[in-house]
Amino acid sequence: MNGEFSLESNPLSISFAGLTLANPTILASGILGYSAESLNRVAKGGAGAVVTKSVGIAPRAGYSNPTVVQAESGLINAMGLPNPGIEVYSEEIRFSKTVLRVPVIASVFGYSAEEYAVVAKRAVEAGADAVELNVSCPHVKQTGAEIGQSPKFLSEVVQTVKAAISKPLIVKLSPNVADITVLARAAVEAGADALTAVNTLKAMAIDAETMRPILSNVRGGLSGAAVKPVALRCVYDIHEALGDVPVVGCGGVANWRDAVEFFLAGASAVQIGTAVAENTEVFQAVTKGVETYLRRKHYGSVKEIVGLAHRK
Amino acid sequence: MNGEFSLESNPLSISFAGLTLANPTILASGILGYSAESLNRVAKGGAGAVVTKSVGIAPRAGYSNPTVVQAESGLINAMGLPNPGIEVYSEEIRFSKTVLRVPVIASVFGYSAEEYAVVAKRAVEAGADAVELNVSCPHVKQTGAEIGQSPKFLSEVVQTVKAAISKPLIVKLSPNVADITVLARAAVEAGADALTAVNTLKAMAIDAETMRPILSNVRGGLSGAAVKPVALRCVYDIHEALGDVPVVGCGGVANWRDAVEFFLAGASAVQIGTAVAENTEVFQAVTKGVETYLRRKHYGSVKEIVGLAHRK
Amino acid sequence: MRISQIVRIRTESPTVKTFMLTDRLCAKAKPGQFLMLWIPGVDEIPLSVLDAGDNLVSVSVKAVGDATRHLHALEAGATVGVRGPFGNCFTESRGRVLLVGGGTGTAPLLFLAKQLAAKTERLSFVEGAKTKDELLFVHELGGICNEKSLITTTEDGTAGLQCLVTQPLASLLDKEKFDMIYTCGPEIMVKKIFEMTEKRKLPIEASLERLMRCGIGLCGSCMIGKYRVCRDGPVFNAAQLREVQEELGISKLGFDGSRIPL
Amino acid sequence: MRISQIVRIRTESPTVKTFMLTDRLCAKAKPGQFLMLWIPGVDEIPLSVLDAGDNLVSVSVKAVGDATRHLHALEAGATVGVRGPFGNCFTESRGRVLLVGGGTGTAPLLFLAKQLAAKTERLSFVEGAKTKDELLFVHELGGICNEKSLITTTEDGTAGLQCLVTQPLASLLDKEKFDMIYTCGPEIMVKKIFEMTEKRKLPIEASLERLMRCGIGLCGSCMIGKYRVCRDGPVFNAAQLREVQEELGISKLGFDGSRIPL
Ligand SMILES: Cc1cc2nc3c(=O)[nH]c(=O)nc-3n(C[C@H](O)[C@H](O)[C@H](O)COP(=O)(O)OP(=O)(O)OC[C@H]3O[C@@H](n4cnc5c(N)ncnc54)[C@H](O)[C@@H]3O)c2cc1C
Ligand SMILES: Cc1cc2nc3c(=O)[nH]c(=O)nc-3n(C[C@H](O)[C@H](O)[C@H](O)COP(=O)(O)OP(=O)(O)OC[C@H]3O[C@@H](n4cnc5c(N)ncnc54)[C@H](O)[C@@H]3O)c2cc1C
Ligand SMILES: Cc1cc2nc3c(=O)[nH]c(=O)nc-3n(C[C@H](O)[C@H](O)[C@H](O)COP(=O)(O)O)c2cc1C
Ligand SMILES: Cc1cc2nc3c(=O)[nH]c(=O)nc-3n(C[C@H](O)[C@H](O)[C@H](O)COP(=O)(O)O)c2cc1C
Ligand code: FES
Ligand code: FES
Repeated sequence: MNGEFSLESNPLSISFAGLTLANPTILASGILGYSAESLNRVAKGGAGAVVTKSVGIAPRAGYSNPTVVQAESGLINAMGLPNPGIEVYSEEIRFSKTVLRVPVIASVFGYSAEEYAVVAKRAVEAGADAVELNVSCPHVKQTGAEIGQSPKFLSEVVQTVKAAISKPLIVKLSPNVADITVLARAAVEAGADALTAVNTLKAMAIDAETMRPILSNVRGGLSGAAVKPVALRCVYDIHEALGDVPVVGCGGVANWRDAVEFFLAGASAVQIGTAVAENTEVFQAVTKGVETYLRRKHYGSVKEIVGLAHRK
Repeated sequence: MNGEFSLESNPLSISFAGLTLANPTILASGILGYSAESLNRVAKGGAGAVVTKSVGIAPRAGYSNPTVVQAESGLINAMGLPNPGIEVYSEEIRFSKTVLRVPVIASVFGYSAEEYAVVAKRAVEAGADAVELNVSCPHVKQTGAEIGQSPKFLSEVVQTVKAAISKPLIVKLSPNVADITVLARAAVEAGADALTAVNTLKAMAIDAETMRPILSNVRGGLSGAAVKPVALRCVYDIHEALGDVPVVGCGGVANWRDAVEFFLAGASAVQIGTAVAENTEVFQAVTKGVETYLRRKHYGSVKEIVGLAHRK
Repeated sequence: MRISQIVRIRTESPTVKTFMLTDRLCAKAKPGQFLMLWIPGVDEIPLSVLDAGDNLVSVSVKAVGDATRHLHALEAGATVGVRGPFGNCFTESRGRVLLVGGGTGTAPLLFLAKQLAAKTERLSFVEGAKTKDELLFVHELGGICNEKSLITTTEDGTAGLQCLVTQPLASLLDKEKFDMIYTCGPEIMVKKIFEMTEKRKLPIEASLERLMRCGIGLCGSCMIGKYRVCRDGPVFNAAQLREVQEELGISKLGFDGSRIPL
Repeated sequence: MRISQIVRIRTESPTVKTFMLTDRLCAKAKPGQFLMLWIPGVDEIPLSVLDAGDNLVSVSVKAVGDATRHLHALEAGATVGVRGPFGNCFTESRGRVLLVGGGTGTAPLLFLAKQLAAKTERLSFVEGAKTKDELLFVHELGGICNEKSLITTTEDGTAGLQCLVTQPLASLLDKEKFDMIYTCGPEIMVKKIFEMTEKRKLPIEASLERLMRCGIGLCGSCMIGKYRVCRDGPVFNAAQLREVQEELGISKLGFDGSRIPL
């Protein structure tokens, strides 16, 4: 593993929100993220950091199958946040920290600010290097509206979590909003150190023969290449509105070119989810491609190209 | 052309909001919709109705090229609402009515409720059989927010237009909102006779080599197969929330199976845009496929399958 | 998700039925691969391919719970959904091979045996079940193996030897030399067989089962150690089985992602 | 949008330059097809293919406004974007053919002439320009046509006949029998030529220009009558030209979609 010094001089290394990554590719939440072994496999596949499966206060079995259905250039999933609860998952985080040589970001969800805070605190105590808030859950006290769709709820959750932990706090935004910059601003003003943009687009699939929705939960989240143009626009919007706030791009990254597009839009790093199905070493391939690109374009570091698409 | 009687007994004929169509496929707004000749060509390609290019109060040249860029399984466009203004376009509508044998729906946009109303009124005077409101424009008095993203603005626009015209009023909803049913309800309560769901998803494309956004307007709207899962979910959401309000599905329809999925989700008809590039006779092909499907499934009419995916 | 029709149903035992489905893609499946079968409105479950070809694919299903019982209640002509084929397949071995199947685990091995029959020097099959009624595909296997090379065991002695399937194995492995052992069945059985082959330094390929959701290597529901059973498996070789020994036959991930004892 | 490099630039006249670009797809373009060229940060414009092959494609561009002037200012090695090839192409005719080009409209006809040269019984070319300097590709055309079959005209008489390109045509059409007339150039010229071929009941294919945005038949910017020039054209035959006679050489859609006189 590279020491701090070589990380600094490594053209692919990036730092944001107090985290330093050897390269700007991160495993997205929910992908192979249950166990330390699987996180480690992805780290060995070249990820600069990993985000765990989203974990809540109590165990959840998730929805029954079908939980995943193919869409044109993408997938729709409705797993239903299956997770063993933070009690059990803390062990996995602790174990991860003994085997992984990259930062472990714990993805946390809840149905109230307090729940988020409890889970985040436990995750940090177990060794998580940072916390990412998955705010695509409905707010229990206000049925229907998702926390990530309301600046008020979001702000409350972020503030409460921020007060509970000392590690970097990343907020993963939903693209299912009228103006993502409003939510981004609310999160940052409430104390978020960085933003991940974006989670999945609300979608569904219907089968004409059986005349039914395919997913057992009816609705799910669209990911993969189909959402890239939307995710890219979200990152661009946030970078334009909020300037220096570090943004992690997420949605449809499958190769170095996609990653570069996100950097140019304003992302400091990218998360990769759906493309991991094809190749758990996609991180390596993306990093290599980005490195070649930087060399060809005569840039000394990936940091130098962040936001360049905004140049007039 | 079939008379009223045969339309009634035609399994493909549908009626909604006071319009009767020989088949449930409609040309989406902005596609080949400048001239009466092109609308007529599409009608001859089998469309049950046509929506014109969106027209405003004054001429607009639109954005400069690039205005269209390919995305994975879709297109991103930012035409910038080029249109000759209702003054000139009234002539085209008038002429359309002399040559077309299908209903002509005038798509109307504006930057204030009054503008919408003026244009809609002129379109109806010129002979439009119905008006579809394109509410994806920013509200001038409230820069930034699009009319279609605010229940309050939307309601105001719909009410004002409704008071100004006697023909059916269709509101075309934006998918770029947290909860489309809130906007759908606002539109219906303000007097909309039907809803079209949906317009394009806000998106963008960046070129890694030149490090710039590709569209001259930077941001554009994503259409085509990529958005179908989102559009389908929007139609499903609206049908679930508002029951009998007629909904026209729009987004990624390219074949009969797509159309059937929209009917099952709750659409009474579908609009087709992007797929027209491949084949201006896509309407015919879709209609034929839907007819075969209905026969195979022993349904007497397309009306019978509307919303069936909601059965428990 | 592709929509498929059930074209034929065959009852194999009081608890097992075989379903033949139309599906162009799964009709190209290889022995060891599985498919995800959607029973509309009920569930989607992983099932090993029993046979494939001519635009048709067959699966043998034991009724154990909600989904499998609903499936058993379907009749020919019913519509189901299919994804796949998924996963890797058994490798072809040409010398002397031994196949050991338990319960519905016999299904992929029958498919494999059919493929290997003409190509191997000798093919032996050991099949075990609780009772005679549950011994699957005995007739088909009899057509592939000669009498001596097909050994059946039942726990209640209603057919074949009265013992566990692992019992005749020990002497078989000591007496004869095998170039490859293939196995599929309850994981406790697989684990015991793996211990036997390890002791004798014999090559083995075992097909494992884990909870499947996505089936395409994304969700992590099916992990055993660092492996995704749906994508890196379901067939694992000796070296891989060694790597997952801490979990093999011991624990798996439950629906909520926590480790549960097997 | 594919990114392409300008590998060579050749000056054809004081106002026209030819750009050779790398592009695998447009390198397969046929005579009559066009591409959309993105000048990053400036505009994207339609340009007829002048030549194609070996992963390269060439276009000849007259500097007339913002985009074309920016393009003229680029140097070899510059990066541009390419979409296409779009549209239909000229049909191959094997008998006696006549090609009539005006201005940069000569570009696709040169491409066509090269393709037809070996295949036709006789190939005649009439090219017109304002002045000698603007007569494009005279050298290349000389290599394809023999002296007698290449006629050039200039309005100022600095080269060839002093007249409009349409003038020598009348007698040519009366004197000789042609199996096909191909034309491309200013629409007024095309219109006149069409009138001449109609009077004589001769077959014709004309390549037209309209405002292009999407290039793929979607936006309707390029309609002439019921036809999309980008998709149904840009090459139209006599029957189609007859259908659009009300607009041919008379009006087109402007940027705002209103009809403007040509
Ligand atoms: C790769 C693979 C191949 C298989 N091949 C066959 C086969 O050929 N024939 C056969 O009869 N069975 C096969 N199974 C097992 C089969 O998938 C389960 O019996 C079935 O899912 C039970 O569903 P249920 O609703 O009837 O039972 P439930 O009551 O829901 O569950 C009973 C048990 O089945 C298992 N199970 C349930 N859902 C799943 C799931 N989504 N993925 C994996 N296991 C699950 C669990 O162990 C559970 O405890 C295979 C499993 C895997 C992983
Ligand atoms: C099918 C086709 C093939 C063409 N082939 C060639 C060619 O081989 N060589 C060549 O020099 N020119 C060709 N043109 C014309 C060329 O596209 C215009 O000269 C160019 O777009 C002018 O852009 P500008 O910004 O320099 O000029 P501007 O000042 O923007 O416009 C000058 C004129 O160019 C035309 N124009 C501008 N933008 C467009 C557009 N997007 N689409 C169509 N016309 C436009 C309009 O008539 C306008 O009035 C072709 C046009 C078409 C439609
Ligand atoms: C199967 C699956 C499960 C997911 N689970 C989670 C999750 O638990 N928490 C979360 O924040 N995002 C989850 N996501 C969303 C991804 O982290 C990511 O935001 C999204 O898939 C877009 O990225 P991609 O296109 O690279 O997949 C999941 C996505 C998939 C496909
Ligand atoms: C080139 C283009 C231009 C469009 N112009 C308009 C428009 O003027 N008004 C409008 O309401 N929608 C416009 N749209 C959106 C379509 O009408 C439609 O809502 C969208 O493309 C989704 O449908 P599709 O996937 O079938 O194309 C346009 C779409 C495209 C691709
Ligand atoms: S079932 Fe999802 S990774 Fe294997
Ligand atoms: S340029 Fe858009 S239809 Fe021809």
